[in-house]
Amino acid sequence: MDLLSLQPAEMQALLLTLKVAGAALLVALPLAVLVAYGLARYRFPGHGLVNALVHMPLVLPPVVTGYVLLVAFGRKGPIGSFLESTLGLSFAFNWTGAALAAGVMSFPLIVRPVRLSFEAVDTKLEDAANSLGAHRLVSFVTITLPLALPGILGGAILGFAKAMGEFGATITFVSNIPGETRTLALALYTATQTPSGDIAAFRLTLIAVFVAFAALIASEVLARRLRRRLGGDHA
Amino acid sequence: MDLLSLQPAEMQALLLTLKVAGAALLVALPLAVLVAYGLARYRFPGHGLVNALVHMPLVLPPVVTGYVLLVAFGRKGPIGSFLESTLGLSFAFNWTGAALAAGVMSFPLIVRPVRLSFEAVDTKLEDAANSLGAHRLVSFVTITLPLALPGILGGAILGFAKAMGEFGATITFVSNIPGETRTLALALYTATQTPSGDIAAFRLTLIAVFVAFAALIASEVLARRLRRRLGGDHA
Amino acid sequence: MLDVDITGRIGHLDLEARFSSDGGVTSLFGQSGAGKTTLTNMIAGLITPLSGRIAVNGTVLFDHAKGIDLPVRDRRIGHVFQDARLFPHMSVRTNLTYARWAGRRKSTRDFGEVVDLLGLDDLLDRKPPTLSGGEKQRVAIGRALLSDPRLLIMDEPLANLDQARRNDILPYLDRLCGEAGIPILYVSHSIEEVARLSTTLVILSGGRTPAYGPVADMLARTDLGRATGRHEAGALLEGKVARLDRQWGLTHVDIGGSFLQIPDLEAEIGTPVRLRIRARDVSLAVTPPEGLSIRNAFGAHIVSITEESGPYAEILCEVGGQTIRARITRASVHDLNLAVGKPVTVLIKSVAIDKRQRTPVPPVPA
Amino acid sequence: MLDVDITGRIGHLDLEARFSSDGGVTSLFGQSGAGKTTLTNMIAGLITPLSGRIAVNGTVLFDHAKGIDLPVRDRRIGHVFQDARLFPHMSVRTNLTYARWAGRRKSTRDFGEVVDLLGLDDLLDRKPPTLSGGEKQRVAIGRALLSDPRLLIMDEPLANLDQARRNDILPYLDRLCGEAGIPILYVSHSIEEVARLSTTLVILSGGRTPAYGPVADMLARTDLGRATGRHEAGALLEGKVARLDRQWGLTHVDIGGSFLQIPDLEAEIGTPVRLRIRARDVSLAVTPPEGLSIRNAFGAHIVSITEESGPYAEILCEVGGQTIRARITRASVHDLNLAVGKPVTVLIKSVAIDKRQRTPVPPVPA
Amino acid sequence: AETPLTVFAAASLRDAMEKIGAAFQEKTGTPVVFSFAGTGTIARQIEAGAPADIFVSADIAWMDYVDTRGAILAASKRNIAGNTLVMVGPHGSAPLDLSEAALAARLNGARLAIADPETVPAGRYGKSALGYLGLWHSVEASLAQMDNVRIALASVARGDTPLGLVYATDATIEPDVSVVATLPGESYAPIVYPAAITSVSEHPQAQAFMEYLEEPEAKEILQSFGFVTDNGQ
Ligand SMILES: Nc1ncnc2c1ncn2[C@@H]1O[C@H](COP(=O)(O)OP(=O)(O)OP(=O)(O)O)[C@@H](O)[C@H]1O
Ligand SMILES: Nc1ncnc2c1ncn2[C@@H]1O[C@H](COP(=O)(O)OP(=O)(O)OP(=O)(O)O)[C@@H](O)[C@H]1O
Ligand SMILES: [Mg+2]
Ligand SMILES: [Mg+2]
Repeated sequence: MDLLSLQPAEMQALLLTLKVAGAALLVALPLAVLVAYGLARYRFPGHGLVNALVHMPLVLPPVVTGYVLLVAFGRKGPIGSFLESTLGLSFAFNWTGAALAAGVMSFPLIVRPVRLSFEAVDTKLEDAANSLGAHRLVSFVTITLPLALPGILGGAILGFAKAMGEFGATITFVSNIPGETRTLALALYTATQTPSGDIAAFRLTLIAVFVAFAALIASEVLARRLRRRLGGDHA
Repeated sequence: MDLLSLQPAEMQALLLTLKVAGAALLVALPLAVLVAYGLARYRFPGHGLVNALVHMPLVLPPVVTGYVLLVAFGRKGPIGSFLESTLGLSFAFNWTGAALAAGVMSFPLIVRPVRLSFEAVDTKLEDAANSLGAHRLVSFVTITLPLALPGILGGAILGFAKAMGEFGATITFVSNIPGETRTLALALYTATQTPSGDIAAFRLTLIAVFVAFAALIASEVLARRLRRRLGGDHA
Repeated sequence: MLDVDITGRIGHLDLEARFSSDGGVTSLFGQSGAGKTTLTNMIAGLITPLSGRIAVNGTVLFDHAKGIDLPVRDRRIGHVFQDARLFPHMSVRTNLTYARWAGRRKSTRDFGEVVDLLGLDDLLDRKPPTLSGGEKQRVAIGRALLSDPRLLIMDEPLANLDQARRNDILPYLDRLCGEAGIPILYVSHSIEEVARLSTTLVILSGGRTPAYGPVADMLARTDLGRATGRHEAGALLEGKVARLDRQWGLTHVDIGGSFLQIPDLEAEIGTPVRLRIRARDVSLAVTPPEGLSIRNAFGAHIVSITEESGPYAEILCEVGGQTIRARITRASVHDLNLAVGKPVTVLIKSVAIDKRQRTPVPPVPA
Repeated sequence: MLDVDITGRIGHLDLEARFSSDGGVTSLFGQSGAGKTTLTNMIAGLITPLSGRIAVNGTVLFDHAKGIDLPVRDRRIGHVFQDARLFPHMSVRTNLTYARWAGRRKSTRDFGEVVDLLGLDDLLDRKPPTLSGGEKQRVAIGRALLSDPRLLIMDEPLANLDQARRNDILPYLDRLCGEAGIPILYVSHSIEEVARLSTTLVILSGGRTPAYGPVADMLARTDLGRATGRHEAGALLEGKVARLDRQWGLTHVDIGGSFLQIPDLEAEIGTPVRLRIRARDVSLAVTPPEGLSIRNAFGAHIVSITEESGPYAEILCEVGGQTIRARITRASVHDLNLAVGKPVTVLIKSVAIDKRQRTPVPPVPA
Repeated sequence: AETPLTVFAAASLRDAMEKIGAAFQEKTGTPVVFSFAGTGTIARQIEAGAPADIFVSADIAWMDYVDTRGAILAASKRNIAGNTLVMVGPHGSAPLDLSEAALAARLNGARLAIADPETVPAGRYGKSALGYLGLWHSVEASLAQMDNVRIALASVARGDTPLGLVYATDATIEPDVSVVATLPGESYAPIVYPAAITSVSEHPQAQAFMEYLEEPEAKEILQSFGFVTDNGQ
């Protein structure tokens, strides 16, 4: 076995992981930004409920979340069957389901830092924007959102990392199907569950670590550039 | 079976969960604050490495983290045997091990919001504190830390929620021993392992949700008070 | 033009403000903590008053009784905040044009002109956090000027600026108000600025507006000493440019039969002007003096003498139907035997009436 | 006492500052963006200069050549920042006492006295974000005063304060400097404040210090017109309190044989004082006039006449060995046939010399 | 109270083992504590010196794994129960003929729920049985590999997957599924649950518990949950 080049199965798991985590982030991030903004800036009835709901996937063991997803989004589940009959969209046992599971699981991790960032943005700047004629939506997009970017980036990193590593809810919801739902994390789990899987597990760990490293370094560079843009330090 | 009062096993799991999550937070939080501060304020060789290391438990499936802990901190592991022979401290298959696993797994979730908050604190205020004679440590404790409190609280909430729900690393590292390492999450898993466990699983889910709700509401109240203290809005 | 009659509350301060002004520059004058910023915030719509009514140029911005509360963005108020509030992530240029691209406000004012006025050319590509205190303030002024406002609120906009820059900006505000007809609500601690710029002066004290009115009347009032700052008391003279003396750089102003010589004023003959004569710049003589460098000497008679406990006395004199205020020592009042009705010569140094003391009379819009 | 000779860089501005002063109040005067804040930050240790040396009262704070760079906390500089920088999470009281409990600085100054001076009594339990602009500034001043500083840096500390409050604070700074011997580095745009307060004036322009020296000399220099602000030029007279006239509330000051009458100065007989006489408050007469409310008339002779392109002329006169500066119109110079050497009578209104124009001479420490 | 006897057991044995534990305590007074997890997880913990007295595995491979690492007393090793494989469908499903065509028709594009054929013993047995029957190739691409029996059964019960390949024991307990076919015994290696005393055990009752597992009382309990207990397996 070549130690340096990826085996087809590993390559498949890697690409699938990136696809799943990417898709999860793509859908979860905007939604998380909205929810975080709502939680940060508005007091509405059900505020506490929404907040608690967002955190649930973190508190409950992933198996439970996966099970709930299966019941709700499975073929015969109320949401799943509705989506399938109306949009032809099915989450059952395919990579979109894996992305859904990853998105749900990483949601609280994204919401929290984003919410903190929104809370830290000085509303006086929004006032100033409004006094210059900006509609609330415009001032959100031009002032609040850019100023909260470090937090959004931070949330995205946590979310992406979590989505990459998500295991429990994914295997429960969409099973462990090679090429379809077997991400690196699932492949790694599979390897650890076989008495002879040590080397495979080690290789997969290296791959996951490597990808995570790359993503984190990219995010750090981005964050530094962002901070410079915001803080304006020329040092 | 009484539906409202807790059964002894449930009570045991609940108390254990609180103990484990509490201990995990107690140890992980100060450490996370230190690491977050270092990452936020200093550029040192190995900055990227530390950052990546912190995120690893998120990226790798929990089983792998649990397995690494088992190998390193187990009775026969290098760190485990060292700690046992020198300090008489053993993490193997007891609740402190569960706390260790929960702490490690929630570490990245705490570090990120805390780091964001540190980055958001205006260093000019620290300058002012120093000009008033405050040693760097003093200005950190009196200025930086209090101003970063919303983020620290946010990180603590994420961390506590995660510690409560931690499952994969815990069961792999310290197994599933009632009264010792069987937290709510593990009890819930145990219940789902046989078809007859449905009601038990449902009850345990309710308990976990209830505790999480209580913790989140408490944290929200705290956060609001904090924000008022910092922002000074009397509205 | 600007009608305010509101009550409100901030912290422990009850605000109860009522004034109206006929356009031009309305100055809000009061001690630190009097509620000036709070009042401007209510007019801008950032704080909601408890009751009352606010109208600008006939447009009702707020009317508690009728349930009107125009959103901030629709009030079209150019607001120069006391704490600049620049957008830290945008360049100075983007900050300046924010109202245009984000607020869809019209480009009524020329960008280059404002940039020149405020000396921002070299700063356009910089980010606010790297600006000096005064530079921030100038950008904030520019941003408000470029927002096509129907009212300009300026909360101590010149506090951190040097005299040269102030001298550039003040005439511009004059013109803005005069030519473009944009009313200005101006918060300032400097009675100089207030007198130089305002049509109407509103005194704010402990959240209340004990007095307001045309600036000339207000500055002539002796009961507002504490609020307007004792030593800078003075009076306003209305006049018309009568002659331009190019040789000596002097302008002769007809103040009702008498002619006042002041350093060069770029104005056409016939233009009405307003001159602020500070009480402390005025001397009195019992006989018309000779061989004095003081160029302006007018026959007058004493209208009132207010002696105070300190060394000072305030003398109001009538010159050609207008009032001039003089501040001299009680000792001199005694030595010269001054009394009400007595004819005296009022002496005013030409150099005392510098640029900051005079202004074209703001055309008060109907 | 304060020796600065450094180079540095911020953004595109090269800073090259060199001055020294003998204690007392050193004012830093310059246009917006000249580098004043940057220079104070270098002295405070917040920005590291590229090279040079900074010493206060013999203590070297920074010496590039010797590798000395004292940490900020050990410099014992009370710094009033241009942007207050109050700690938002602490009450005003905790902010004020921060240096004591967090910086372990000594309680050399009485807390109650400072609170009274700055009018902070009612604010002690408030949090900074709820304070008005001027209130913040006052708390910042108090915090620096209470930090037992060996040097006080004040970056436009009075910009947002009303005249009454300024008049309270300035004498206190005087006393601080005089009695406690704490040197002050004062950044201000107001030549009034500068003249009123300073021993040494440092001009900063484009990052450079083209001139510095005793404030009397600097204000008498005619080549610094632009930097010091033309119309506020003047000269300083040194004198001694000679007599207190309680009846009229006047103090007679001996300025070298001649006696100047000024409104009451609370000082003991024999106390040395310094009076700033603004050029525009001085008139000239070719013959000693009679029956004038102006109380101070001194025989003098003309030292120099500087005619300028505008309407003004600057006349330097010698009175009892000291210089007085007068600003009159060119027209008067011509009308009165003034020329160098000619004897004239210098006329100074007593009321022109108000509190802000005089100060006990700061005891210059050895 | 007496030091409890600690048993690390495969999660699928939970119901039966807990009942046996209770009966054992009643009989001897020694309390029994169980730790249930996936066999692989437990085996690695045993290897790492877990404070277990008894290890009950769900397959032989993991028992051999710990045996070769000296983590159990080889002499104490014995098979305590066996199991069989069945095919289940949602409650009331018609019996299924184990032919390629019938299987395809029943699946109709959906998936066959099965425990992970590489990692979970039930899946491994299932894979070998399907292979023996010549069906593996046709269903390989439409498997839903579950880590968890409960989830597999639930998805069958709810009809998300029309078929599931599970242990007979699982089918016995879940009322919402019906057995549609029993896989022939010769199609897969015997499914056995080996138990052994760990090499770190110092509990005096460990041997007693091992013996108790083979007593009729224990066998009865195992059978009641669908396990096969005749040693001939
Ligand atoms: N959010 C708040 N909570 C409590 N008190 C407040 C709040 N905002 C302002 N105040 C108080 O109300 C008073 C008026 O404040 P305001 O900012 O209007 O004063 P100001 O006249 O603008 O003063 P300055 O000239 O110092 O800027 C002050 O005493 C201030 O402390
Ligand atoms: N971080 C920075 N990056 C780039 N340029 C800077 C930075 N800080 C200050 N400057 C520039 O350096 C110059 C000097 O700034 P400084 O704050 O010292 O001015 P100042 O004399 O205090 O002015 P003001 O009276 O307006 O406060 C200004 O032109 C400013 O724009
Ligand atoms: Mg204010
Ligand atoms: Mg500055």
